[in-house]
Amino acid sequence: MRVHASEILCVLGDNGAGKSTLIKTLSGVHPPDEGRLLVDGEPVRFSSPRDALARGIATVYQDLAMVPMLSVVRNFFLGAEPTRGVGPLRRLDLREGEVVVRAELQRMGIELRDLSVPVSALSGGQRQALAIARAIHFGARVLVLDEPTSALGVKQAGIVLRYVMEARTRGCGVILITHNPHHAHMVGDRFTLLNRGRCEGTFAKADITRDELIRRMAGGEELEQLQHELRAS
Amino acid sequence: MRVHASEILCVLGDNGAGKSTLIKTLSGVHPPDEGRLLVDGEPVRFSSPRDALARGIATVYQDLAMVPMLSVVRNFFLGAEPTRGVGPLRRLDLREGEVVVRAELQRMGIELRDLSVPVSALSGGQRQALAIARAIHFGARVLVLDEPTSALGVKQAGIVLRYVMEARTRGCGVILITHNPHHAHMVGDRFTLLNRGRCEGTFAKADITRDELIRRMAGGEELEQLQHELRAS
Amino acid sequence: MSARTWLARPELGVVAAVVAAWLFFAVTAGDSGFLTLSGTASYLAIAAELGILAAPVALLMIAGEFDLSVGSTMAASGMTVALCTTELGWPLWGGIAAAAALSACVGLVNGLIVTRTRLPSFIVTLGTLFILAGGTIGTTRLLTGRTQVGGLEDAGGFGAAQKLFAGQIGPFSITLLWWVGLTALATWVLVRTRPGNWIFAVGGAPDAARRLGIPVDRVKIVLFMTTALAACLVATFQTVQFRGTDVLRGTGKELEAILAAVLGGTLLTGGRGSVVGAACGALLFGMVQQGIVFSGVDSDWYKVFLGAVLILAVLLNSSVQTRAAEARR
Amino acid sequence: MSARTWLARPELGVVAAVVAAWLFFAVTAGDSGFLTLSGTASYLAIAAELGILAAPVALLMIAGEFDLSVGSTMAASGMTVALCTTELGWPLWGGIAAAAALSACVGLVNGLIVTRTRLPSFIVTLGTLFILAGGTIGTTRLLTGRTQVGGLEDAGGFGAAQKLFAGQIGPFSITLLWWVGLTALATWVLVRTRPGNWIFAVGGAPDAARRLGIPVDRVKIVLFMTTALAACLVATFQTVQFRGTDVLRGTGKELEAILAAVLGGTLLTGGRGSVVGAACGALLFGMVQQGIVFSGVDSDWYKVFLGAVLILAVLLNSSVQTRAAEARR
Amino acid sequence: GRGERASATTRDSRARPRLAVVTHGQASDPFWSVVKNGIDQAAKDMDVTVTYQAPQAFDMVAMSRLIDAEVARKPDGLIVSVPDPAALARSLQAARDAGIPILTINAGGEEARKMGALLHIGQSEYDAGKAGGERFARAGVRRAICVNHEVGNVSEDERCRGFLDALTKAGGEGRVLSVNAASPTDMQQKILAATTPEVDGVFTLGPAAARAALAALQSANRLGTTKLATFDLSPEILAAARDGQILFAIDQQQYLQGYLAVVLLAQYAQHGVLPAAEAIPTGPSFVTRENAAAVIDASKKGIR
Ligand SMILES: Nc1ncnc2c1ncn2[C@@H]1O[C@H](COP(=O)(O)OP(=O)(O)OP(=O)(O)O)[C@@H](O)[C@H]1O
Ligand SMILES: Nc1ncnc2c1ncn2[C@@H]1O[C@H](COP(=O)(O)OP(=O)(O)OP(=O)(O)O)[C@@H](O)[C@H]1O
Ligand SMILES: [Mg+2]
Ligand SMILES: [Mg+2]
Repeated sequence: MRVHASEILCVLGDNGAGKSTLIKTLSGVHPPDEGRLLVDGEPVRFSSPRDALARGIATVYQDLAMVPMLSVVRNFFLGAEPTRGVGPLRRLDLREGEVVVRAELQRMGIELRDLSVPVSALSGGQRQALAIARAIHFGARVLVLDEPTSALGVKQAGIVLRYVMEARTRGCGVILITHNPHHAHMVGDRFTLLNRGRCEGTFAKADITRDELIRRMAGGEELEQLQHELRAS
Repeated sequence: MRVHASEILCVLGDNGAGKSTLIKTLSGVHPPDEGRLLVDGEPVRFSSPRDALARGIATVYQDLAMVPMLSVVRNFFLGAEPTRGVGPLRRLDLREGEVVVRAELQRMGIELRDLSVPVSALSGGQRQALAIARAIHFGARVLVLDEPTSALGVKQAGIVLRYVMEARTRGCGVILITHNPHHAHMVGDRFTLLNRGRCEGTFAKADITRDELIRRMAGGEELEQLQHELRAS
Repeated sequence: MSARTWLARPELGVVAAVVAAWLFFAVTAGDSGFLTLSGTASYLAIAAELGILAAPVALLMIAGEFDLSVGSTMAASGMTVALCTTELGWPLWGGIAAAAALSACVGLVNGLIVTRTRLPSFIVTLGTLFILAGGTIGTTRLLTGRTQVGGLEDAGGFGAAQKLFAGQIGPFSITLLWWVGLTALATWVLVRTRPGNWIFAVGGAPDAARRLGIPVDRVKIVLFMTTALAACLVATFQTVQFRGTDVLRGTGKELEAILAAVLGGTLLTGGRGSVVGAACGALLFGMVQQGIVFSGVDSDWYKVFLGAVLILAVLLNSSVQTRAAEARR
Repeated sequence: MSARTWLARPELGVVAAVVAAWLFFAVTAGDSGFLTLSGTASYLAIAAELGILAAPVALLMIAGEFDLSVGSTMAASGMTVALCTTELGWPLWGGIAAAAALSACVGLVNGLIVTRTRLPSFIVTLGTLFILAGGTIGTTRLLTGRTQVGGLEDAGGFGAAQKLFAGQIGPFSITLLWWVGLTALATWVLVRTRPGNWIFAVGGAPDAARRLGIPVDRVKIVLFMTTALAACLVATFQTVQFRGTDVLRGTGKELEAILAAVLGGTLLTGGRGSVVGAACGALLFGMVQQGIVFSGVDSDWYKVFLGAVLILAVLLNSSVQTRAAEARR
Repeated sequence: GRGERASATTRDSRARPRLAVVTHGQASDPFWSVVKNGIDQAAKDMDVTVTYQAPQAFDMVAMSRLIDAEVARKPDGLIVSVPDPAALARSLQAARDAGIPILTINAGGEEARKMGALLHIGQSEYDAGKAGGERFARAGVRRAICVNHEVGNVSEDERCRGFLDALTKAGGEGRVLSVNAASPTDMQQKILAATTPEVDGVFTLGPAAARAALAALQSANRLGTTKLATFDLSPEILAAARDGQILFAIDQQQYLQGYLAVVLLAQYAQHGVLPAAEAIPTGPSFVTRENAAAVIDASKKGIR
């Protein structure tokens, strides 16, 4: 499995197939039992997510990795806070931060009246948008997204997809996990199928049609039967 | 806003529109500031979710309401445990419970090797399926689902929708929140639009086409423009 | 149970620590009486009383709350027994009933304040700790002018009470039987009944528990009352056995009970724990405390050894659990 | 700041409780000296020492950890100062430096054990509590045959140290200045710097913090060291002011500091809290303790009042916060 | 209780007797620290092995378990303090049943002797407190506070009780002030707060509290006018007594309690000899301005 610069790799698989676990290994949360991780062709061993971040790999985790009791601004910049002043007088620059966050959220189509409310007061979708905005803001070389659109409305989901593609044109590599075959086929360049922890092959967009993809994701003919049923009722 | 027996009401709205908050009010988590809640035509005031449950209203919350450290079986039956024996010797019947849970999960297309693992070890989708299975198992009269399919694969989402319709045929009223207009239009009988905490009208399925619904959910022409863009790239 | 299930048990680590501590003291203090029957009885007696406190404290902690008033509840109920019999001339059983009623009230009040006001139980029960400790001193001084009350052996019903609460079975104290029985009961309630399931839920995810219709407040109140009643029981043991009591009885027991529960794998933040683990934690603590005495360590350095053995025990505990988790995979 | 922002502050409740306690004692004990300058100075002196401990303890609790070894670190560092000067004949500053080095080591060891082994800090620091307390007793007895060491006034540099650590400004103790300064510093670090942001994150969602690249372990270790150094500072105040120390010094201070932090709105489970709140908590505790003495309550009943006022204060505290939350909506 | 004396003579063939001491005073307590110094010195002088145990707080249950543990180790003699005879009766009985000779020190006296103790070395805390109260009354004190740094510890309670009884009998009055022994600041400020203008005497139960009381009176500028006295000695307290800042310090020569107990019990264990007295009083004696200077050196060495 590899992701190139300027490419979107979609990872697909059933619930519990091990997609999130794979992602966590890639971004340094879990150490891999076996297998190697190559960045720019050289093998690396991330001992912590900090290493991965330092390599320009930003991740949106399925559980979003937010601190519920902290404010929106502080969550956005957590671990990479903007500062003012020098030496012992170095301090947070929250005003500058608010401007950035407001702009980034507006670009995602999210309006928040007050950026100092704790994240726990946001809706599920707003939280997800915030996590994505953060990753996009900091994702220098590789962007890893675990079901980024699951709680988003149609409009916001569209905006996220547009961002993903923008990232690609900027030369970023993107790894996208999604259960929405429409989304996947719309933006993905290559597709990797995962089943119960093992890789079942990777396909280029040219090699696989959308319907084939949907069938594969849904477990074959079962879906057709279901759609039939649903239509009938 | 009302839901009849044997009917599926879809609640639609932007991120942060107040859908989850509405749901929580319906199921007794928050007391309403104003407005009345009628069940079978008589006004009720739920002082706790227990009251709502006693009225046969079962809810799948967006954050799933699971106890991460408890096992799958114990979570499934939490608050309504099957027991054996009488008087002071009344005790949990976990074996009976396992049989039920395994069956219900299998019907949702989820296979778990071991039902005594803590819920925190499940994937996001498996957890969601468990919450839905629980609500369906206990939802006697009204089933409230807050984005039940967000983390589910195509196959599992289909199964959930089938269940929702099955519940309708059983005479249950269903309130469904979803961001997927395809799903919504496929199963919904009536649609309520919510925007920034206020209701923007309810439409019967006959009065609204699928494309109109998608346009409304996505905020009008923006979506078309987006789809255009996406196709172009 | 299969080997895999055994390895998954949270008590594994503390059991290993107990065995290690026993071996350690058997080697270092074996020739000075640690291995004799009466030596064994002496640390089991300490462990039994601590264990009876630790069981409900562990349940309460699993449900996400603390009770710091355990120690002063012991002082208050012991003194209630003593004052009722010696000052009011009641029979012993009347005194014990009064003490039980008092401690049930203490638990009820603790529980009501904590659940109604949502204040942290740490603070609320620290308040009741002070109030009870002060009330015990003040009342006792007012009634007797002293801080010790003795002479319980003259009270009616003392003989029967002594058999029940302070008897001996060979060299062993009867409190051992109480300990085993209560631990078994609490374990059964925790893992095999509905209320037990609720305890885990209340501590692990209170909001989820509430949404699923679990009577969160009632569970907590009952647990506070159980804890207070256990304190009363232990105070009764001591009062009957020592034929009197003083106002300091039980001071610091709350921390020892919490320590035993945590040693046994109960999370301070709630949601996970085990009664058997807490019992093993109590056994470990009692064995270490008394083992140091047997090994003849000078009392100037006693605490150094206590602290060192404690840290070593938890280190062993956690490394065993990590190994077990790895072996399970 | 707007009224809305003020109402949102977590310190509001404890400030209200402080005002209420002051009014209460002004009425009940006003004529016995509570309102005089020296009366005010007397509770401020107690609050200052507790507050200097409570600030780092609050930070540590926000980061999700406890330190129970604060009290015995005080005993150990005070005794280090005293023994270095009287037994080894070092100048006072040398003794203070040695004590600071010792306590920094204690904090480092606490932090390393907690972060490396993932054991609950409750147990680890209870272990170091015992080890330090015992070590202090043992060493002091070994070197001097006593448990109290005095005669610091003969050490070199005592005059300057006395001005700095035990001076007076009018009727007020100089420790007040230290308290205000350190509270301001800790507040600034907590709410205005990157490490402060990390402290919240480490306690509020450790996994998320780790995934975002925050050096969780380093933050905790530094906080443990800060707490130990604060204990050393307070021990130095006391040792210099009373020209000596004893091995009991500081016993129980760890719980008082935690209490002050919790009174000031710091969560026991981490992730939320405030240094100013902890300072107010220390002030409240000092005022209540001292106010009861001024009001002449019989010392038999002292603790009853302490507990009752404590519970009333937190009740007021929480009801003010609830009202404020409602007013904000 | 003299029946065992004959049986004990059989032990004299054993080379190095082992004695066990269990008291209610913690290792951290300055008073008991001096007792222990006496014990250690006597152990050296008599060439016997002595183990010293005490509970970590004033706790009769823990203390009885310590006695049980010592009895299980079968020492050649047991030295105990008995602040609560009823609570310790069972454990002492067990020791007697095991044929272990018992001496009591510091607290115990009459009741412990009824339970089979051979001899008591020490003083009654109540009587010592009473003597202090009488001296205070003679010095003209009418209103005093008794500073108790460990409420609930019977020794401290008895000291205050005796003191207040004597003062009341002489027509004065007093109250108990409870303070936290672990914090000198706390002690100083509380004493300061309690020393209202009409209070003309402060009585402390230990040197640490006395030190804090000195600081409190100094800051209130009342060092000569308000009388101060204390139980037990320390070099600083003796210096203050020498300078007249402290009226007197009550000394019960607890070093002797430890030293004599070990010497006598060692002799008894080896040769079966014992003084024909029921009690050896070691105090109270009073250290005042006149004799303070002579005692300072001994106090620095931990003997007084
Ligand atoms: N009727 C209302 N009046 C005022 N505020 C409201 C109302 N309903 C919701 N809110 C506020 O709006 C915020 C988001 O609400 P909610 O979580 O219900 O959004 P949602 O529609 O479920 O969004 P998502 O689709 O992203 O999950 C919350 O902070 C809530 O307090
Ligand atoms: N390679 C693997 N080998 C063994 N177990 C694995 C592997 N990958 C994942 N698992 C286990 O499978 C479970 C679910 O994995 P995960 O959360 O990654 O699923 P997912 O694909 O993200 O599912 P979803 O789409 O529902 O979020 C976890 O308990 C994990 O430990
Ligand atoms: Mg996943
Ligand atoms: Mg929602």
